[in-house]
Amino acid sequence: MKKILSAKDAVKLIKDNATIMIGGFLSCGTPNELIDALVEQKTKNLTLISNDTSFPNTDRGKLIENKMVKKVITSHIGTNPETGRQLHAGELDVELVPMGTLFEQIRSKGAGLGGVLTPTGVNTFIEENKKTVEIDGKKYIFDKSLGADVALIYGTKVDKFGNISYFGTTRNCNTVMATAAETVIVQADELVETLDPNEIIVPGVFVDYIVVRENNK
Amino acid sequence: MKKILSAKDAVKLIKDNATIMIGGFLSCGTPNELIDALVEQKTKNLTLISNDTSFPNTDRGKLIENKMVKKVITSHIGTNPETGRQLHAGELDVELVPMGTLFEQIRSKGAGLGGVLTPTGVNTFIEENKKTVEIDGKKYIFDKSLGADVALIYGTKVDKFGNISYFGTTRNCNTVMATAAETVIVQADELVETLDPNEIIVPGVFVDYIVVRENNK
Amino acid sequence: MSPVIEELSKEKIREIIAKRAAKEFKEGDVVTLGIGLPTAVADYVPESKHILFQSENGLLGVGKTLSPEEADPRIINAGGGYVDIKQGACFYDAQMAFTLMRGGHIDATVLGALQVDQDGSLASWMIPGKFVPGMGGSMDLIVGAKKVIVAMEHISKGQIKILDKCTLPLTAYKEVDLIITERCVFEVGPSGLILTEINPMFSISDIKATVSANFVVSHNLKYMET
Amino acid sequence: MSPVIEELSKEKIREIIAKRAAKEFKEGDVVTLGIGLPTAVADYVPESKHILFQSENGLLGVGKTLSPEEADPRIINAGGGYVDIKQGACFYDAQMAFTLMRGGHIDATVLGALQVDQDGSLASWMIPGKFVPGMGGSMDLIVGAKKVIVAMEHISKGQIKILDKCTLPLTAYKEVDLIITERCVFEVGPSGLILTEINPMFSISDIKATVSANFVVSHNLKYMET
Repeated sequence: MKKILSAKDAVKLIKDNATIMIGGFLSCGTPNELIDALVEQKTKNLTLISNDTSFPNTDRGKLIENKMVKKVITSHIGTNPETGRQLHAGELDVELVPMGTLFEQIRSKGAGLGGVLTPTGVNTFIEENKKTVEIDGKKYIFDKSLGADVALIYGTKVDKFGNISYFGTTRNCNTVMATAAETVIVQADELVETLDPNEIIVPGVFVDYIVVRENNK
Repeated sequence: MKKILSAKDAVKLIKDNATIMIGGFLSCGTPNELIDALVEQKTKNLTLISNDTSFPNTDRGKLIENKMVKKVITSHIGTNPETGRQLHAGELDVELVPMGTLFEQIRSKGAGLGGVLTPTGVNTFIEENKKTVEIDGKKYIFDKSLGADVALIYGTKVDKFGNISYFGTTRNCNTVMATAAETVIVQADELVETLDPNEIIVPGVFVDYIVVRENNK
Repeated sequence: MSPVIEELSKEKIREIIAKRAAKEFKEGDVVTLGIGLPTAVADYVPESKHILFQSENGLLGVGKTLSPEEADPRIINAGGGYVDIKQGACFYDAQMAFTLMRGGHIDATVLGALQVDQDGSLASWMIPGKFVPGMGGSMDLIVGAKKVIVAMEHISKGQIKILDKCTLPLTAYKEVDLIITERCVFEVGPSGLILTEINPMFSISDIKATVSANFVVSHNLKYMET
Repeated sequence: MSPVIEELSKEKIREIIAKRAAKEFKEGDVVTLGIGLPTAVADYVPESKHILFQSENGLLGVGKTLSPEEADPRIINAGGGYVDIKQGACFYDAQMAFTLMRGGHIDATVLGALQVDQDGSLASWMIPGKFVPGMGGSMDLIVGAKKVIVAMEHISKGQIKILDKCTLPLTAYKEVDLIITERCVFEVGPSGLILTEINPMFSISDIKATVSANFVVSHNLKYMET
């Protein structure tokens, strides 16, 4: 049985200067109430790993808006002009990583591997300052594994053992992030007794705490 | 809509000297009727990639029994003494690979990556003749991607689009093998009109042909 | 190389390009469309042709766009738009999405570009110091897709976009197979560009004047449908 | 170093080892058991302690063994046996199984061995030219599990198994944390073996005579429960 916390108590696990991952693709499959609680907590100097920085002052975008993030490792910031503004003003360090590489780096951490060998970005700007290797005549870029102190993820249905199932396109990067952080907190749309073991997407073993969403809008 | 074939017609896609993958963990989640059809076809000099060689003269073990395999790349042969006998008699080339590495090599092929960096087997026999790299003070073995000409996989429920769902522990390595062969043939316990899109484990895009199991024992 | 006066409306340009790109798909193809103009390509695929559209946020079988009222916000496309799903659709996670994309399982992709060059390299994700949206999934998609189609306006604000060598940071190196604009179609061959189709409103000289790359004219040059 | 006469039945040996190994688990632990003797460890975990047993063929929450009549053949453990599943169980594929195992998400594993040495290396997967079953998932499991427990008979057919250096091909290098036999328990410390528990039927001299490795005796040496 996993411990069930309020969003407010759960985000106390995130300290200033922490590296955090937050699931979601734009606003879909995002643990929005955990983000709101984190914003209220005013945690500072975070390193944020996420697919994107969402929209201005919306879910993950609120962390940017409130200047809680010193560095973001992400694949796309185009939907949030404030991220771009802070980048160009020198207020925010933005590391742009191809989306597939970013997820693979996170998976590599979760799976105990030594890193990623990807053809993505070969002979482009992305290759600069990175090791490359040639395998069977083809060039690959080496990227390191990427983990975090805390991952905030979303789940559609979560059982008391922490097992998660998803509806629609909400699973996105929540599944890899579940494997790659010291502490994993899932925001559940719905807490259930048990799930069909054939339909579980994230085994509960990865989950440390469950927060049940309060507002069903 | 995917083409539906008989087992007999499906295995015609496997020629002498082909490299094939067959799903299943021991006898669980194994495309047994496809194997039977292949045995009847008497295809020769196969390279077999599979988790194990099952039991004597049982599913994948039948290919060993009938001396259709010149080389097997696998993680465990202990359940099939005939494989061991052929190995020691010099009749069969056996490449033993740690199970996690084997599946990761197959996944690497399916995901278009350059290979695997794994800590598994470091400072053991497995490391011999392999490249190793040190990353942040830890040693990793490099293993190449591994693909096949044809993969024979199992599915519990398969829809007409080739989407697959699984029951119990039948999914095992069927899922990675689906991504890493030129031609993928799935043996379905049951062919259905459609599946719930949230419960699909293998997207139909990987599947080329469907064979519906004839004997429901 | 004087700029050619644009005689086509933005709407018409979009239509010509999208209609032409839609012809590239074969029955049963799995296709990923980029954001913007390429998204319109789906509108020109006849119902009788079964194309599965893939979206990197975890959906194979993208259907039509829905209004917020009709939609379930738990189902979006890679642009964040609400969508319907087609029969045979499936949902999956980020790992599976990029196994599909980078692993060579996508038959064709249609993407926009800021620049494309005669080697088949393209630039689409940043203008240093000005515009840095990020590459999203485009780099993985282009490196993995079997056929890479750039679909873009021929000229942008008077700037030439088809070059001998891209000057902006690349999205991918030597990966483009086909360039479709409202004025012409280029195949990227092993030794450079081949003009295979032309919009009857333009002459070969017009094309020469608006492309900063060498190209050969196909012996089999055809008119584009406009 | 004369061989000590075995006074314990195979059954009793198995019981002592399994009972002792079962004590290593903490509430909520995720545990993977090897085939053979280690599988018996599950029988000695009290019902009140919630341990999730993991099986590399894709099951977390392995329950009790079932007869072919009771079983669904679509649910097996890594040894091919039919099993029941516990409440909260889940099924997954090979990728996920090894993400769990190699990725450091398994709290403890109990495995047999042919040899273990004072550095914490072990050999368990082959005797060259004689016995080559293969390593299966053991190498990944050992390299990834937070705690590695070797549970084995102290002596096998008169052969000493706890050595200064393994002579058989290794399964893993310096990964073992604890060695449990029917005669004693060794912790593998940074500078070698520490004898922490002893079966009251045996003396320290007996242990010395049946181990080809240096070890220190813990200041806090305890008797094993037999």
